[in-house]
Amino acid sequence: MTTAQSTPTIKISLMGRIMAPIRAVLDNPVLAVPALIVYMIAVTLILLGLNRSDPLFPLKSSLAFPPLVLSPFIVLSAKIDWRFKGLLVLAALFIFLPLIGMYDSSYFELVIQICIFSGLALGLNIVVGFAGLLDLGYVAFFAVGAYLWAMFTSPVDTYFKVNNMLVSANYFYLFIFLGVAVAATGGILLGLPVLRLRGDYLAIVTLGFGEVIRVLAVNFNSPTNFTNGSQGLDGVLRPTVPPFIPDIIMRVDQTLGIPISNANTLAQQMLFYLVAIVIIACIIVIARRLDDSPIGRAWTAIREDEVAAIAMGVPLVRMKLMAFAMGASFAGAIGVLYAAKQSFVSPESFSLNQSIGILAMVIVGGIGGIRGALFGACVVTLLNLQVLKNLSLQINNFKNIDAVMPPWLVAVILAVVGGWILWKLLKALWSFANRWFGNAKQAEQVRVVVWGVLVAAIALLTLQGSGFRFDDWPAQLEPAKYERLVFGILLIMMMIFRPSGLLPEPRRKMEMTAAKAEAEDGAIGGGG
Amino acid sequence: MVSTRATTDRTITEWLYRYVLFPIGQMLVFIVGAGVVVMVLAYLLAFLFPEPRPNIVLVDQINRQLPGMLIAGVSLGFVYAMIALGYTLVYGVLKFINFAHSEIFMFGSVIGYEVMRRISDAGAIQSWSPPLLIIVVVSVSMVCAGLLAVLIERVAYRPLRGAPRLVPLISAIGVSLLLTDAVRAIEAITRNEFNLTYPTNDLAWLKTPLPLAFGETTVNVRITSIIIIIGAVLMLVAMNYFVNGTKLGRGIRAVSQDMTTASLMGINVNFMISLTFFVGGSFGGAAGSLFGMNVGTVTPYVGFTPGIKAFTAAVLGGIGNVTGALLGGLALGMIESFLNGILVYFPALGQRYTDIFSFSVLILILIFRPSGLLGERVDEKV
Amino acid sequence: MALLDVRNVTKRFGGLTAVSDVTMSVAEGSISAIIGPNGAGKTTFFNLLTGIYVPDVGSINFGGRSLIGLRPDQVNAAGMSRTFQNIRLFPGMTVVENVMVGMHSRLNVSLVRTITRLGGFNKQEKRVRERASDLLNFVGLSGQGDEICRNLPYGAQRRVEIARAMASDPKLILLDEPTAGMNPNESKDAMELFRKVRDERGVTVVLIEHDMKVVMGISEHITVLNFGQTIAEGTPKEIQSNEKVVEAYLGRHAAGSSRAEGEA
Amino acid sequence: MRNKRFAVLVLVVVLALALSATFVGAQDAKVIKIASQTPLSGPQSALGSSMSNGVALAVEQLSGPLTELGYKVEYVPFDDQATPDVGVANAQNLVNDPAILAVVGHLNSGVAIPSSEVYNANNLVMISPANTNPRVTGRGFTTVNRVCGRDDLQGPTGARFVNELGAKSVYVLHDTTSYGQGVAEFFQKEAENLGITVLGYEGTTETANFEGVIQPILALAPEAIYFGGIYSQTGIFINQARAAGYTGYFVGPDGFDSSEFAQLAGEAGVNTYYTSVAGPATIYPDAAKFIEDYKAKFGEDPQPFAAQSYDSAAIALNAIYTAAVLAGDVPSRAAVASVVRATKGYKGLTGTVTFDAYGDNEVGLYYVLQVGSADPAAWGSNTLLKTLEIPSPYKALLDSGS
Repeated sequence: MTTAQSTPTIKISLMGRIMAPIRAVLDNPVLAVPALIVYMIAVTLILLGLNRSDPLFPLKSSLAFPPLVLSPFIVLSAKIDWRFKGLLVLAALFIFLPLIGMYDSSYFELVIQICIFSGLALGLNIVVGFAGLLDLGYVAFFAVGAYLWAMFTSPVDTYFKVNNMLVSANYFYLFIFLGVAVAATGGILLGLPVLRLRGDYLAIVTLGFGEVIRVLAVNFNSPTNFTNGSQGLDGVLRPTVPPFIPDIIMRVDQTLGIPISNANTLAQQMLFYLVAIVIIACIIVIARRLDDSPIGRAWTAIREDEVAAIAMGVPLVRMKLMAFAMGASFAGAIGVLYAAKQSFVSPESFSLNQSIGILAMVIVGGIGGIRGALFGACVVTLLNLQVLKNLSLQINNFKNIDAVMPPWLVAVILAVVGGWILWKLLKALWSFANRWFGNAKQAEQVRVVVWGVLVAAIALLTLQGSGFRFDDWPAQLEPAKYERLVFGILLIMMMIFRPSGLLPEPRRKMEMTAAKAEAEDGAIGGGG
Repeated sequence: MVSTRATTDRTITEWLYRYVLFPIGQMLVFIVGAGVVVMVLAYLLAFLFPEPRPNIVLVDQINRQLPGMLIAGVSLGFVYAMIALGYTLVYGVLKFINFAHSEIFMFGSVIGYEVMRRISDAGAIQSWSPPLLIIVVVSVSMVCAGLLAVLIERVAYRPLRGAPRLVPLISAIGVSLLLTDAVRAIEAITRNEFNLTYPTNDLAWLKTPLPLAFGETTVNVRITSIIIIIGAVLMLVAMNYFVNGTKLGRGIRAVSQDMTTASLMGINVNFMISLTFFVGGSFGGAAGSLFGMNVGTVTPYVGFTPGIKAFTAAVLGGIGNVTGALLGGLALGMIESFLNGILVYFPALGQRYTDIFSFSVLILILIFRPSGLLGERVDEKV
Repeated sequence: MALLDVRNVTKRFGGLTAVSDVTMSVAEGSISAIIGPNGAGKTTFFNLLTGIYVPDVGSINFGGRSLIGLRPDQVNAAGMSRTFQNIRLFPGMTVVENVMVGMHSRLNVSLVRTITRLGGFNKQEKRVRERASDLLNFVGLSGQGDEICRNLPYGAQRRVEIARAMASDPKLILLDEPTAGMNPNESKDAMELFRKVRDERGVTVVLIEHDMKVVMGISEHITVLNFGQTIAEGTPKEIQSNEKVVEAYLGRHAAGSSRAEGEA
Repeated sequence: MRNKRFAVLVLVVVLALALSATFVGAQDAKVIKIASQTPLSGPQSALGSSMSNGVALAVEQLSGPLTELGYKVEYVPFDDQATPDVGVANAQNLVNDPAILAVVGHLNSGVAIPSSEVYNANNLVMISPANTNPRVTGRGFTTVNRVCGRDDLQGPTGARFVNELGAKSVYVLHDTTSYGQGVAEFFQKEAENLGITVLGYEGTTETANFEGVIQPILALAPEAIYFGGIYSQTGIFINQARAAGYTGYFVGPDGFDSSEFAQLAGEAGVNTYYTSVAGPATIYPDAAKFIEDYKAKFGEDPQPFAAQSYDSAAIALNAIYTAAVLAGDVPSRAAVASVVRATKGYKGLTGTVTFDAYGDNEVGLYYVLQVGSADPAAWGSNTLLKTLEIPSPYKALLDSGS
C-alpha cells in the first residue's frame, strides 16, 4: 500500500517535467495555434525530407509519421477556440496527410487502413462501449458488407455473374447504403434470439456467429457458387474516380514539385481516402448524436444496471437491438469500402483475430469514447502496420549494411536492461532480507556491492568488447517473426499502465478510479 | 460437483461414495446419456433423410461407425472438459474470460513433448513402464502449466483487478499473443522447428490399436483415447475432491461466492486466486500433454481451436459451474463427433458445417436455458 | 375505484412459496405501506407488481388494466414506477441523467429523429432537461444535477432514486425501504417528501418500510405480510393493536433471520 | 514511476539504434533490393520463413554478377502474416522503395491476389514460388509470374494417378485454404470424369485431432484418400488414420513435399504418394546441394516451396542483371518485369522455367513420388514413379490453335 500511495506523486513530478512545457503551450490560447501549425508543417517537412535510400529510413519514418497522424488528437486536446480546432484538424486531414500520401503512397495506404479500422472501432464502440454488449464476432458484419459489393461486381463465375446480375462501378455509393441496410438487418436477425443473454454468454454466441459467417463464406461455393469459397472473389470493381481528383493531383504536382510515380493509383487512393473520411465523419456525427440522446442514456443505463434500467421503462431488447444494428450497419458500410479498396475479398480477412483486434482498439483507446476509439484505431493500426514493421525493417537494414553497434553502446544497453532487472531483483531481495533479518543496513551493503560489480562489468565490456554486429543476428530471431509477440507485450503494458485506455473519456476515468478504489478497499483484508 | 457439507463422522464408505463413486457415476450418466441421444439421432437421421427411405446402406454404415464415433466423442469431450475447467474456475473467481487459457493448454502440450523427448533422447523411453511414463509426463506438464498460469495472473491480471471487466480480457489476449510467439521462439532456437512430434512413433504399445468388438463390428480404438479417458476421469475425481472436500477448495469456493466477504473472513484472497489459477492451469496442462500424446504433434498454435471449443463447452455447461464444464465438454465432444460422422452423408452440407451446427446447438440451448445447461438461474437481487 | 387491485397472487421459487395468495388493493391518492419481518416476501411482491417476476397464480389490475404478462418497462409505461431496497442508481451517470433515463417511457425514442435531430428532437431534449431539474428541485437536490451519482451521500442517492421514479409521471410509485439507513432527522425529511409526492403531484404511494415511526406516521393503510401471506390489513391504529402482527414481529425478531428477503 | 522508467528504456534503445548507425561507413555501391513477402509469424510461418530463407540463400549465393557490375544486392523480408490487409500495406510500402526491383511471394493466394494489384500498378515484378490458384496469373498482369504449378493441373494429375493405381473409390479432403481446396476441387472433378466414385468431399480446419474426420472414412472404406493440404496437417492425419485402421492409398499434392512429413507421419507415411512440381533430388543434383547449403546456413531442413523461392529469386536476379547490363545503370522496374516474363529455359533447382504470356511455366513438369521411408533424412531418396509434362493452359491453347 505504501508504494501505491507514493507512486502517483513521483509520477506526476517526473511526467510533469516532460509534459509541462508542452501542456503549457497547448493551454495557451495565443501560442497554441501557431505552435500547432509550426508543428504540423515541421513534421510534414521532415517526412518529405526522408529518403528511402537512407539506411535509417524505417526508423525515421516510424518516428515521424505517427506524430502527423496523431496531430488531430493533439489539436483537439489544445485549449483553443473550436473554430481554430476545426480548421487545424481539417488542415491535417486534407492538406498535410494527403500531401505526404502523394509523396509516398504507402502512407496513403496506411491512412486508408487507419480509416477503415477507425470506422470499425467506432461501430464496435457503440455496441461494446455504449451499450456494454461484448461482441466478439463484430467482423461478421464487416464481411457481410464486403461480400455484398464483391458478389455483385466480381468477374468470377459466381451465381450473380452467371445470372447477369453484376452491377457497374457507379453503384458503389448506393451499395454503401445497401451495406448499411443489409448489415443492420443481419444485426437484428442475430440479435433477436441472443440479446436476452447476459454478458459473457453473449460474447460466446457472437464469437460463434463470427465464425459461422466465415465458414459460410468458405463453403457457399457449392452447390451454388455465391462466395467462390476460400478462393475468394477477385477483380472487385472500384468506384470511378471523378475528374477533379486527378486535377488536384496534377496541380499539386506542378506547384509543389512532388514527384508522383503513379497518378492513377494515387487518384484511386485519394478517392478511397475521401470516401472513408466522409463515412467516418458520418459515423462520428451519428455516434455523438446517439450518445447525447435518450437512446444513448438508455444504453448507458443498460450498461450500468440492466434491472434498474428496465424497471425505469427502458425496453431492454429494443435498445440492445438498436445498438447491435447501429454497430453492424457501420461495419457494413466500411465493408463495402474495404472490398472496393482491396478489389479482392476472401474469408481470410474475417477471422476471429480481426474481431479481437478491433476490440483491442476500442479498449486500448479508451472504451466508450468516440475520440478514444479513433485514437485506439490509429495507435493499434500504426503499431501493427508501421511501427513494428519498420522496426524489423530497420534491423534488417542494419544487417544489410553491416552495421556494428559500438561496444560502449552495447555496454550501456546491457547496463540499462540488466540494471533494471537487477534493480527489481534487489528490491525484492531487499524487502525480503529486511523482513527476515530486520537489518536494513546489511541489505543496503549487498546492493552497493552488486551495483559495483555491474559498473565494473560495464567498464570491462566497454574496454574489451567488439560491439554487436547486426549481421550476427540469428535467423531464428528474425524480428519480423516476432511482431506479434511485441504487440502482445505492448497490449499487456498498456492495460497495466493505462487500464482506462490511452484517451479515456473524463467520466469513465472517474468511474475507473472509483471502482479501483473500491476493489482495493475490498482486497485489503486479503492481505494484498 | 456434489453438494458438500463437512460431516464430522465421515466413514470410508461415505467418503468413497461422495468423492469417488458419485462423480464417476455422474460422468457415466452423462456419457451414457449423451451416447444414447447421439445414437437415436443418428438412426433417426439415417431413416429420415437421404433417399431411399429407410436407407439400409446408410444404417449399416452408421452401425459400423457408431462405436468409434462414441469413443471419439468421449475422448474429445474429456479434453474439452479439462480445458473448460480452467475457464470455469477462473470465471467463477474473477468473473472474466481468461483468453490466455488456451495458451496454457498449448504450453502444457509443449512441456509434455519436452519431457517425453528428453526421456526418449536419453534412450530410456522403451524401458519405462507405460503408466509411469504417462504419469511423469502428465504431472510435469501439470506443474509447469499451473505455475505458468499463476505467473500470468501475477503479472498480467492482478494489477488490473477492479478495472472494468474488458480490460483484463485485452491483457489476456496480449498474454496469448506473447505466449505463442515466445514458445515458438524458444522452440525455434533450441530445436530449429516448432512442429513438435511426440516420440510416440517409437512406442509400439502406444501405437497399437485396441480391437474392440461390438456385436459384428470390430472397432480399432486408439490406446491414447483410452488413456485420455482414464486420465481425465482420475483427475476429475481428484479435482472434485479438492474443490469440495478440502479446506483449500472451500476457500476457493468462498472467494468465488464473494471476494470481499471471504477476505473479511480471514481468507487470503490473493493466495486463493493464485491457487485457482494453479489448479485450472494444471488441468489445462494435463489436457495438453494427454492431447499431445493422442495427436502426436503439437505446435505453439495448437491451443487456439481446442481453447475456443472448451470455452464454448464451459458456456454450454454454465460458466462458473464445475460440473457444468464437465457436462458441457462431453456434450460438445459428442455433438462434434456425431456431426462429423453424420454430415458426411449429406453431400450439400458435409463436415465443413460441423462448427456451424455445433454453434446452432449452443445458441438453441442458450435460448432455452440462458445460463447454460447447469448454470444456476441468476435471479438478481432486486 | 381502486387504482391497484391485486387478487390471489402467488409466487413460488422451487419449493419455497415467497408470496402466497395475497390480495390487496390500493386506493387512488392514498399512501399505504406494506410491512412484515425480513423474508416475508415484501420485495418479491413489488417485483411481481413491476413485472420482474411473473406470478404463478392471480391477477394484478392497475387502473383497470391487467399487468400480467407485461415486461417491467411496459409496467413502467403503464404508470407504475419504483425504487429499490438497495439503491440501484446508474452510478456512473450524473444525477440529472439518471432522472432523464427515468423519463424514457414518456419520450418519443426514434432512431431517425435522434440521428437527424429533426421532428422536435431538440425541443424534447430541452423539455426533458427542464423537467429533470424541476424534479431535482422537488426532491431537494437543486444544483446538484451534474454530480456523478456514485459521489453523492447516501441520503441524496435515495432522493435521486425517488426523482428518477417520478420522472415517468407515474400514477403509482412503489418505494422499497426508502428510509433504510437514515438517521431520524433524515427519515423525517423523507416522510415529508413522500407526503409532498402525494399532495403536490397527486401520485399514489406504496411503501415497504421497517421504520415503524415512518410507517405509522405517514401511511393511511397498512398491509402486513408474513411468510408470504397477508396476516393483517387496516389503518395504522388497527394494525398496532393486532395481536397477530405483534406476535409475528416479536416472535420472528427474536429468531432473527438476518439476510435479505425478496430474492429467496 | 514505472511508466517513466519504461519510457526511458524505450528512449535509450531507440537512441542506441539511431547512434549505432553513425558508426556505419558511407555506402558507395548502388543498392538493389529484392523483397519477399511471406508469413513469418503465425501458424503458417514454418513454410513462410523457409521460403524467406530460400530467397536469402539465393541472394547470398547468386548476386555475384551484379556485385561485379558495381551494385550491392540487399534482401528485404516482409511478414505478410497470411493476412490480405497486411500484405497490401507491405506491398504499398515496398513499391515506394525505388531500390526494390523484384518481389518473391506469397504463400497464400488470398494475400497474393490483392497485393499483386499494387505491384502491377507500380510495374514491380512478382515471382511466386507457391501460389497455385489459377486466378493469380489469370488476370493478365504483366508483372505476375510463378514458378510453381497450378491447381487445375496438379489436382487432375493426382486423380489420373489414383486411377492408375486402380482405386475405384476415393475420399477427398482439403484444408479449406485456397491452396488445398483448389487442388482438391480439381482433383475431384477429374476423378469423377475418370469414373472413380467420390465417396466424400470434406474440408477440415482441424490440425491436431482428426478422430472425428477419420471415423466416417473408416465406415465408408474408400480405396484411396486424397488430401489437399500441407504436410503439417496431412502428416498428422495419416498417422492417426493408419492407427485407427485405415489401409488404403494416401495421395496428395506438393504440400506433402517435406521431410517433416516423414517425421510427422512416421511409419504410417511410408508408401504415401504425392504429386509435385519440384523435381526430386535424384534427378536434380542441384537440389541436393541446395538442401545441404540450406541446412548449413539455417540449421534445418527446407520446407516445401523453399526451393521454388530460391528459383524465383534466382530468376529475379538474372533478370535484374540482364536489364542492368542493357540499361547500363540501375534498370527500371518495367524493364526487369519484361525480362522476367521473357525468361526462357532457366534451369533451376526444381525444373526448367519458361514463362508463357500469362506468367505460368510453359511446360510444367509434374512428378508423382512415393514416400520411401519414415526417416526424415531419407526424404531426398523418395521414389519417383512418374513424370508428366503438362503445358500451361495458355500454351495448350496456342498449341491447339496452331
